[in-house]
Amino acid sequence: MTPDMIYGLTGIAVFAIGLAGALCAQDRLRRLLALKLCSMGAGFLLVVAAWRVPPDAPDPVPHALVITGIVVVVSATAVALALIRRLQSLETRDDD
Amino acid sequence: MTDPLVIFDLLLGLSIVALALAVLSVRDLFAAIVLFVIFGLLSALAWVRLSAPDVALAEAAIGTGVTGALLLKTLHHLRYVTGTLDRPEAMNLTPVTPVPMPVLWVNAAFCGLIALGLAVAFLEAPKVGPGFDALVAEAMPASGVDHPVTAVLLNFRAYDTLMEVVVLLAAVIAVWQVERGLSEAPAPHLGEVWQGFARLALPAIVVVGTYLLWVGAEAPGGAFQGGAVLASVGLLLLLSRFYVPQPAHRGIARLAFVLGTGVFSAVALLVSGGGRVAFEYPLEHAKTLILLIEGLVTISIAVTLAALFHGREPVALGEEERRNDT
Amino acid sequence: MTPVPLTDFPLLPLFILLTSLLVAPILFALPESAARLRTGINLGMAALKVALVAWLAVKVSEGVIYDLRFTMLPGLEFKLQADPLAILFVSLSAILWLITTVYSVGYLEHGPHRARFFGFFSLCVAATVGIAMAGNLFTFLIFYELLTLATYPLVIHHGTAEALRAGRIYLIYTLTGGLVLLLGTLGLWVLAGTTDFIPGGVLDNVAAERPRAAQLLFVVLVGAVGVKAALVPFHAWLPVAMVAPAPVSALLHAVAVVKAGAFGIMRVVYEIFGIETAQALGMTAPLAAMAAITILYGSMRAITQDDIKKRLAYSTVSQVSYITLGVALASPIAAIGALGHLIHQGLMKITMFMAAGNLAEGLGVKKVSQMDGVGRAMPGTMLAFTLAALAMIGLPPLAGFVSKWYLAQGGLDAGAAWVIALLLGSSLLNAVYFLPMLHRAWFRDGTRAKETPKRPRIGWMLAAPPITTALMVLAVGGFANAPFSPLEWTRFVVAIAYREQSQ
Amino acid sequence: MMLESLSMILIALGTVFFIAGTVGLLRFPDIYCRLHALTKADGLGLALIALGVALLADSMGEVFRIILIWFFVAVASATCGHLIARYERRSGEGPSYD
Amino acid sequence: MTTDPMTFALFLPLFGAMAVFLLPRASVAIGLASVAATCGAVLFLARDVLAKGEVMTALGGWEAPLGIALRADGLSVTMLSMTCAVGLLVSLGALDSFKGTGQMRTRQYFWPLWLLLLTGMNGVYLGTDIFNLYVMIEVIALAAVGLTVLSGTRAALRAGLEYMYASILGALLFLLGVGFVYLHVGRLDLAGLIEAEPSGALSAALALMVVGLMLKTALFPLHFWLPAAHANATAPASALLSGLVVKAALYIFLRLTMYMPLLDEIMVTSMGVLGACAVLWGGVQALRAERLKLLVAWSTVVQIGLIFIAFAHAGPPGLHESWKVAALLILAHGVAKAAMFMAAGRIRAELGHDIIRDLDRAPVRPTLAQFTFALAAISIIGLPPSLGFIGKWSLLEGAMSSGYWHWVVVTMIGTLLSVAYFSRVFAGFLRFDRMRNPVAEHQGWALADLPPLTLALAAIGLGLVAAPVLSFIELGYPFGAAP
Repeated sequence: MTPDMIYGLTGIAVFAIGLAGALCAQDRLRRLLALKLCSMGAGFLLVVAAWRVPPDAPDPVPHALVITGIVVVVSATAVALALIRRLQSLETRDDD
Repeated sequence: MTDPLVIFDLLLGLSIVALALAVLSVRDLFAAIVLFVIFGLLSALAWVRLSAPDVALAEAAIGTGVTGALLLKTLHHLRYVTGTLDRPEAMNLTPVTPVPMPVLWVNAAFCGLIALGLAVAFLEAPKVGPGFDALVAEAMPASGVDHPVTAVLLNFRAYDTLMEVVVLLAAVIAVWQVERGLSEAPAPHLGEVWQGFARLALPAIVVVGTYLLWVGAEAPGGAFQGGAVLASVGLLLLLSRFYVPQPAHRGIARLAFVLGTGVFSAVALLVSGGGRVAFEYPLEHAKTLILLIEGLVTISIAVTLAALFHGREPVALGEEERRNDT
Repeated sequence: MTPVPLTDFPLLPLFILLTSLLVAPILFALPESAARLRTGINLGMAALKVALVAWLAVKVSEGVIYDLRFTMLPGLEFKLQADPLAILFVSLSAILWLITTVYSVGYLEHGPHRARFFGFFSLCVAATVGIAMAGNLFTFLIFYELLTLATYPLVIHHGTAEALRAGRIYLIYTLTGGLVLLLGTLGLWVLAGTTDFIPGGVLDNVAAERPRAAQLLFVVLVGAVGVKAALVPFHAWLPVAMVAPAPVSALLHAVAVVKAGAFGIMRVVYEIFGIETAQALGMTAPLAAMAAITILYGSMRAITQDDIKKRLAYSTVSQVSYITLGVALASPIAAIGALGHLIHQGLMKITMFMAAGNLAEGLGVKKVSQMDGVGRAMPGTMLAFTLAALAMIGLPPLAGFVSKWYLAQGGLDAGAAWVIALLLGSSLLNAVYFLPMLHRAWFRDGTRAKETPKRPRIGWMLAAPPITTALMVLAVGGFANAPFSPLEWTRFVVAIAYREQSQ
Repeated sequence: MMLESLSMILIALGTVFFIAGTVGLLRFPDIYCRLHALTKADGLGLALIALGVALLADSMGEVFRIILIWFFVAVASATCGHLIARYERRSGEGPSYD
Repeated sequence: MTTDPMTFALFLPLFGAMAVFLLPRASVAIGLASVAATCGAVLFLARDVLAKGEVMTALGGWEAPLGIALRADGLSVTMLSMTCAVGLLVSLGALDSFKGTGQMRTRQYFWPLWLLLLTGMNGVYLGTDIFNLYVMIEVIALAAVGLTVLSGTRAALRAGLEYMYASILGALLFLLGVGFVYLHVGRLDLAGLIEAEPSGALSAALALMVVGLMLKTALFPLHFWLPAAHANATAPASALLSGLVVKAALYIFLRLTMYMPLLDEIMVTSMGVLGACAVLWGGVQALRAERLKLLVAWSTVVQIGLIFIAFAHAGPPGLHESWKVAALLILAHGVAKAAMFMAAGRIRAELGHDIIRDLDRAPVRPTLAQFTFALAAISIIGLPPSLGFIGKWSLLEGAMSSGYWHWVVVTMIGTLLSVAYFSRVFAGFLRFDRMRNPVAEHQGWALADLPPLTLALAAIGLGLVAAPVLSFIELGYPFGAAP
């Protein structure tokens, strides 16, 4: 049992949970949350892959990749949320 | 079991998985978002444990902080629009068709299988894989900065980073395109204590953000983390209504969104020539250029994230449109 | 224009193609109201094409070889050639196009969508010419599909629900046929490594090594082109396509579509398989049987049709299969009959369709039962019709007789005496469905004809074409042995097709 | 050595307060009591841990930073507590005294 | 400054996007100029590739495993040219679609999003690093979603949101795959993958990335988002989305499967099976579609399926050939589908609706647009001499010569289905007995018909020059298939 193994499995589990949610969740916000979980799972995997047994320093490239990934996902999330908000406004108005 | 910290790792891993499950299974959306924020923070903690402080910082600031704020704001909007602000729980805000139980089980089994396969593949993989360690170590002296992650982000793989800023730009353009108008679900009035706190916190946050940006050259931190922290200034300003976006400010906002991308790409292009290719900074100016890019990118990121939080393009709508808008 | 040295103009086939292909976009673009300009372009180009084809024919008879190639995919070429067989079909198309153009201009004088009509009309002829001059099956396929696409808008020109239904059936049959042809072409390409039309065929080796595959290929290819040739299980589109305007029907039946199919059968049998190989594969006998069935079936169905154009359509189903029969009998004499019939049937059928169109235009007569006394009302048209009908029945010395005569001779030559019985039976049936029409037209007093003015007003552009073609029917039969008559040319072609065999 | 054990004791004590606060959060009947437990106990716990860590610090700079962190966390948690209580009261839920 | 055309192909649209966003009033001029300039850069790049076979630039001077290199060969330049040329024509068409003061806002946002999209696609075609490809597909996704919802209708927003979810999930699957690649190989450049030894992690990586890309390119059964998204966007946006955007993921797929050494017969076949399902299911759905644009969108699903069949017909030994067929089909579909969507948009604009059953119930007949639609349909059905025909010919030839008769049958059925559903449309164009008033045929002429017409003619005409196109695609031997 080493940290990389534990967190790697954690990441895979989180990804799978997110995947299940993304496929099944109906609520728009919840689906987005599920996708966020997926992205965290992927992040875990990369960070774990970069890990080296201390005192060796970890590989910085995957770290940079994860940071990039985080920013990319937040951008996508923001757009999706804007769509959700706009859609809700339109739908609620039409229901009246 | 040589390392006693393994117990800590196990506990943390388990609680992260449990939180992930909870995020999807708890009925109240508000609770789900809060749980998600906790999940994000614990993940950041795990990444610190995996000696990835930069990633942890970015995750805490952007992946959890900004995202959480975005989610809560949207939730508030949805509740306002549907007129369910006074209900104790936030549920079924968007149209939901119930999924039959068997489908859920099949889906869960399917994803479980995938997880199993991935886990097997993961465990099969070499414990300490080959990597870029040696290459990075070799190239560090020529990078112009001392912190490897920053070197990767802004020199070795600067192209990626530029495109990442482009993604942010695309996002803010898309968001402005989708939403517009001044009216908005009114922000709750937060009282004097909050105002006082905001006054106290704002300058401190600015200092911290700038520090994070500056320190990025040699230690964990950098444009994205700094930008996210600075973005929280924007969030505070917007939330406390110290600043209300006006149509007239759109020009300057556009400039701020574009600033980082523009300078980054311009520098990348301008340094080329005379045998050098794009992104190839001359070594003697590398640090200066990287700091210049980082600084401006930070501003862009901060403004962009704040704009993403605010959401709509501040346009004065016509009477007809306003009625159609909330 | 400076005279070009005649032997030194290899692009001549391309020019013949372009005279109609390039005109089409111009015609599309012309505004609806520019009728005179359109007519001028149409007639000018049609006349030019006839002239060019004549030139080409002379050159080819002098032994000049035209061979244009353009690589489409590695090893696969777009190829135009002008062999005698091509000349035969090209001349037919060019001359009949000119005549049909005159007729169409008159027919559609005030109709809608003329720009569209003449555009597709041009494309249709371009496709026919391309089919005629295609130097390999791949090129043939390209024009074969173009023909389908160009004729579809013509078939549904009226835009009525009925026309659309007919168009749909037409499209389904012919495009499926086209797809099967695509498969066959691919199969040929994969099996033989070439799709060229070469007298004597390209499949000798394949037929020897993989007879099953070669047989299958034969079925696929002949079936594919058989759709357009309206061989019996695939004939259903032809009668319903009758909703098209008269000149379109005339063109469809006489030149373009069914002839493209018949021509395709010739190319496939003579120049893909080679008549000997086809015989060796045992494929000619079934083809002959299929043709025989089609001949009889078409004639039988024609008898019961009351709609004039429908009766003529079933007659086409029957008559076109004479060509197939002649090919399938695998005898040089029968082949002369088949090729001759390609021309003769075209002339006869176009005459009848134009005459039928005139009846509908001038008198409103569309059914056989309304034909009483029309002969007196429109003597010129009906004379032409009568001539063509008699020729079709096979009255000597008219065109139809010549082809039937050669077919019968060929049947004897090939040792298939049943052909004579078949031809006699078919002629009898022809008589059964044509003679009552003539009888009504000339010997009965129709109430319908009395109601209409004695001299219905149809312009010379409608009246002249059928009379012209009727005269040609007379001529090709009467002067069958004159030099440059279609039959003489046919002998030339057959000599080439069978030369390989004798070697 | 002395300093180290002192800091250990302080950190342990702080952890105890944190645990107490958490128990309060889980066990107390209404929002107000839970807030009470959280802000009071956690505030003290945080202060003790910060103090303990500060004793271990290498330089004055680090001590300064730890103090700053403690200060901001304290202010933020106080503000949060206030906001939550305020929201609760505005939405009409009074404290339950039974 | 550098003179590297690859860098310019990337940066010109990016600068254009920023300029357009900053100066919305001058959007049309700047936007057109940027697209045209990008076309120029691609032309220069094509010249270089013609001369050298392949061109590489290690950005920042850092060679591949550490840094990111841009690479262009025949295939990528073909894709770039298609993107830029189609993009330029769609841009010209968009001038008309978004004219007038009422569409000020649409115009203002169309240009930056489209230019960012162009940046992303050019980045994909020049990219050699799988993580960079991930970032690029996200750029594409955000810009594409923005374009999808440009019309702002409820249907468009719903479709756009669905598209967004699919896009994010696809990208994340791809990202996880990247993680596994790193785990096993320790590098992220495509060239480095060739040498990698097969392993569980690598299989997982390939599977994840392929599924992610399938989601992005909408291969059955992951096509669920496409019809609504493409049918509800505004016409120029649909043209871009259907003609170009799905091709980016297909291109990555093409590259990946060539560089990953793990593609076995079963995987290839199952991809073909999915393609076959797409062809059949998409065809049936297109037959049932009530609206013209929806029909066209379903036909995209069919065509994607066809491309995957093309991909599957040869199996590993012949894979070096089948990618060419797939590339031809991609090219053919890109050009023809853009033309078709724009023509459909024109028809809709002229008639005021695009219900197939009532295409004849209108006082005007947009003749030229209908003609354009028909021409595009010829290429999409695969009738000669269009590029679509050449693609289908090559596909069938490959399948036949390797004895894969099932693919032949599926392709045939698909073609027949496409004839059937397009003939519904043609019948609507050519029906005349339900309108009492005399129909003004040429009323539908407009300058806006010219860009789609040009595209449609190109789709037909490219078939005639397929041989040189094919030899250009082979330049630089994209997959090491040197003779």
